[in-house]
Amino acid sequence: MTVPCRTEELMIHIIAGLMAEGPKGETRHIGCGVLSPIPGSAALLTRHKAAAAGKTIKVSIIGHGAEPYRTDGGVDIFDCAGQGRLDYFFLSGGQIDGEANVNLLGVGDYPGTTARWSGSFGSAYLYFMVPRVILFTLDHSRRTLVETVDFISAPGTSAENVYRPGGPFALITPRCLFMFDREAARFRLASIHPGESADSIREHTGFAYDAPDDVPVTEAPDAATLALLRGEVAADIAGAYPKFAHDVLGAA
Amino acid sequence: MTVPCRTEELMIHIIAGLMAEGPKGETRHIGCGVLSPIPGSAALLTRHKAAAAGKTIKVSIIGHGAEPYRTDGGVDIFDCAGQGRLDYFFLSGGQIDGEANVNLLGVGDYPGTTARWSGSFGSAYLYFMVPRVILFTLDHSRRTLVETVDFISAPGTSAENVYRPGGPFALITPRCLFMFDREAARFRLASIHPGESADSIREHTGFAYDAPDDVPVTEAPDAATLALLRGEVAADIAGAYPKFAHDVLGAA
Amino acid sequence: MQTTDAIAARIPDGAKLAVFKDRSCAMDVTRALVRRGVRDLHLVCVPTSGFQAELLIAGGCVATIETSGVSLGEIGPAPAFARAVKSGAIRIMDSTCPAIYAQLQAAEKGNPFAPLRGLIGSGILDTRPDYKLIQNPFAEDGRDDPIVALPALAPEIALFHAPFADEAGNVWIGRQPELKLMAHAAAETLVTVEDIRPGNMMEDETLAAAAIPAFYIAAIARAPRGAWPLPLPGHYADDEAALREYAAAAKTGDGLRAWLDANIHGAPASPAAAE
Amino acid sequence: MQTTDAIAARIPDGAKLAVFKDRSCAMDVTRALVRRGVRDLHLVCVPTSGFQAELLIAGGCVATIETSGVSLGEIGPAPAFARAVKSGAIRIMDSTCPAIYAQLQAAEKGNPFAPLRGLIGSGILDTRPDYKLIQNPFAEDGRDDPIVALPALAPEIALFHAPFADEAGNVWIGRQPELKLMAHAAAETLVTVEDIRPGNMMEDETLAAAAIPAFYIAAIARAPRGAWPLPLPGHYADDEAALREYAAAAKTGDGLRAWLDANIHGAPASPAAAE
Repeated sequence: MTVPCRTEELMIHIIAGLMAEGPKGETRHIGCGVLSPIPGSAALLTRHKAAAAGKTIKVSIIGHGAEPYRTDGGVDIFDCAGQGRLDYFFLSGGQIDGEANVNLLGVGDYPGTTARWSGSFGSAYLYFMVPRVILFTLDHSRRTLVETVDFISAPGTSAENVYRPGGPFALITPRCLFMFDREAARFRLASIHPGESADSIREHTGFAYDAPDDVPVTEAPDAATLALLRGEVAADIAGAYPKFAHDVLGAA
Repeated sequence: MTVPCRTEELMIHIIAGLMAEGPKGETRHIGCGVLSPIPGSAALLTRHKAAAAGKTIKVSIIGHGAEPYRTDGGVDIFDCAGQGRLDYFFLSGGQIDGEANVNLLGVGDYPGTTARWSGSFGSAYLYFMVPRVILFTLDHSRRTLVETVDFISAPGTSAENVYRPGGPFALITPRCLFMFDREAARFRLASIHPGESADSIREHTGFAYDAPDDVPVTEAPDAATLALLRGEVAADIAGAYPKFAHDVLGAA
Repeated sequence: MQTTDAIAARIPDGAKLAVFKDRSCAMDVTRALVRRGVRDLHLVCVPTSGFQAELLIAGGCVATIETSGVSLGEIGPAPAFARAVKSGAIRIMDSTCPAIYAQLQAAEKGNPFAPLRGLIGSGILDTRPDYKLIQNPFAEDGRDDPIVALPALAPEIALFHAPFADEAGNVWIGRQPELKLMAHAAAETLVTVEDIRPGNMMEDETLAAAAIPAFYIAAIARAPRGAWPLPLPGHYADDEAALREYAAAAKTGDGLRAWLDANIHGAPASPAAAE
Repeated sequence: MQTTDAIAARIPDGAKLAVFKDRSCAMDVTRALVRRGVRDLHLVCVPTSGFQAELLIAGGCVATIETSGVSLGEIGPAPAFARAVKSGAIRIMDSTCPAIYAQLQAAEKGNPFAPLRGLIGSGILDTRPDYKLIQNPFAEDGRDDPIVALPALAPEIALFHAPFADEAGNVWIGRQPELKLMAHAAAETLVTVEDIRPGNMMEDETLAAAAIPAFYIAAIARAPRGAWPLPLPGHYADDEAALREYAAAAKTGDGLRAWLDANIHGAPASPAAAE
């Protein structure tokens, strides 16, 4: 049975579902960068669900102040990825294009003469090294999901000679879920959130993508999942994102 | 006024004199490796004398258990050298040759088929990076001071294209002090300890070296230096070399 | 013992200055620098920065910024930074976090460079001619295996704020090992602390593990709440209201000038100093 | 919670096993390995070893040793090591301390190699075809500037003894950051500790700074005085009499066999276990 929920909660639920298993069997370690409350909540939801099944998933949230979610210093999360000890990470972007190139830097001529954002952070390394990187955005529009990014903070795919154990796995938006096909270097529409349609997705997406004839509707979380999300997960994510925990998940 | 002293004490006194100033003005930091009680005592003597003049010299003694002489973990002393923050270091060798090549590894075909010693430890790095490396041996004989080492743990000189801010500075033995001329890649006899002669040095040295017509006699420590050495220095070095402190310097 | 202003006085115009992320920042010293009007800093952000870089840029103190990002976190973008980059008022050397760490670690070890995976195909590589593509000398069977070589990065000065120092001049940094990396890589390290404790923390096995030995520290000043309005982990959180007030004011050039006049040029260094 | 024997059981014949210097060594486990008769270990000494490598070699457990040196310190040379190297009974990969650290750091960072100054002209380079000479890509004006590239070194197992762990599986290592490096570089880390404490040390800012998070630890066993006869810094010194007794006995093959019979094959794992 499903119950009404916010779009953010739906996104968290979908991401957690993607991470229930890892690239090599069980999921061992999920990492989240700055400004990532939805991925952070998804990681915690995955962890809590695994814990209920007696399994331990490590979650590292950059900027989280409390055990067990903080990292062992700022270098550690990157070294972890280099060691192959990080299964999932998340990236967003002011622009994301159809080849899963991510732009965190700005618009216009370099270094961002039309709009300048914060910078590329760890993307130019983690996108290569983490087996499954999940992209996310809260703005599913032709402004963000573009045909070609103005600047490649981190490329979606690489030539065959480039060492790259990692790369894009999925893209979650407020409208739908795309999975990424690394061979084809294209997204494939995997499910559409309630209230959207194949046409509405096409209308708001600036890049070409593959889609099956019948696209399933995104499965909403059940009551137990929502209770877990609004309870223990909300309390935990408040250590990094108190405002998000309160405003979106209703944490006290 | 000089007073009778042990050969080890004379050696410590001479080494400390060499380190009174540093490669670029004041001596800032002296490092000592394992199995180096004489260098360690010399470093501490240098430090205590500088302290009396109101100056601070950092002394790092690998294996010393107590502040302020222990290192900040095992990697630190090498990183320090790489940063240019280590002025003096010490090396010994089962063989030392006339070009200041050092052999800490063994005799005979590699890996030491006639005699196998411990190994090269940090020599193959520190000899290159520390501006003034002081060589020492307790066995001034043709067995140790050889024409050519059987194995080069660390070379005395390098070709011009090899990055090498550091290298050999002096060689102290129970019989004499040699200084090293890096241009000529040769030792020069600098002073002879009491009881030795130019001939006795020549007799017991397996490599060719330069010598002035009149070689000065090594200056013995004065009473104040000896008191410092047998008092505070002996107490301090006991933290790394309790047996040496007791047997040689008479520490309680 | 030094004063905050004496620490700031050791940072000359044009210095290559390393600062740390968005916490444990020596903000009293930063304000003193803006007040003094230091110019042409080459700011090395380890590996990003927040309000500290924003304030130095707002104050006109920065010529070049080397960083993986500048933002005010949950509060939003860094307005003076974004304006200065867009207009070309400052030169930016964009990087990615592990590259900056690796460059500092190369300097820490006396290496001329460090290899790093990733980066190939990122626009960062196009904008950084000082990052070079080489071949992995250990590629199997002579396979083509490009890898990025990053030059060592040795700041002239590292500056940060720590929980406490001791009378011997050692500095306790807690769970922020990057601060030790900064001290090793930089020629000189300047520190402010909440407090100076008696004794020598190096004699305490538990404290010593997270201490930077005095040997690496050029000067220390006591500055209670010296990271304000940024947080000092384990001691105080950020002052979100103060940061939001800044962010709102700095949306326009006029608003920013008024904020600087009220909060820097005409104000004491920190709330504690005002008491 | 594991037993010392269970820890030893996780180390198979032929394992590439990293051990630490001459202190904080898991000697109870080492004795269990000799007793079990483990074979063909590839011992990686970080960056040297003492009685631990000597005992494993004496027990016939080692095929290859990768080290910057093996000695019993002030007590003298390591007799079984010296005999085994001279006779060719074990293969030795001679190195220099910072090279082994750099190789582990390369593995820690996921780099295929690490550059290192020095080494050029040392006989070590001639004996290590896996160490390669490359050009510094940042040499000025294309100047000839050779530098050594060292391959990453990732042990299968890291093994050491630490002061304590907690119920959450975190391990406190104090002032020995190399132990953390070993845990990062190795695929799996096995630890014995003096004691298991309640709670979670990661919640304590002071302890957390010198802790290896449980995530890196595969198994922990309690082993009081588990480093004996080697020292555990801050806890106990070495047992010089025991080490001297060994060194005297091991001067001859017969003496060594008698010592092994009396002290390993027919003896309990540690004095504590005998109580």
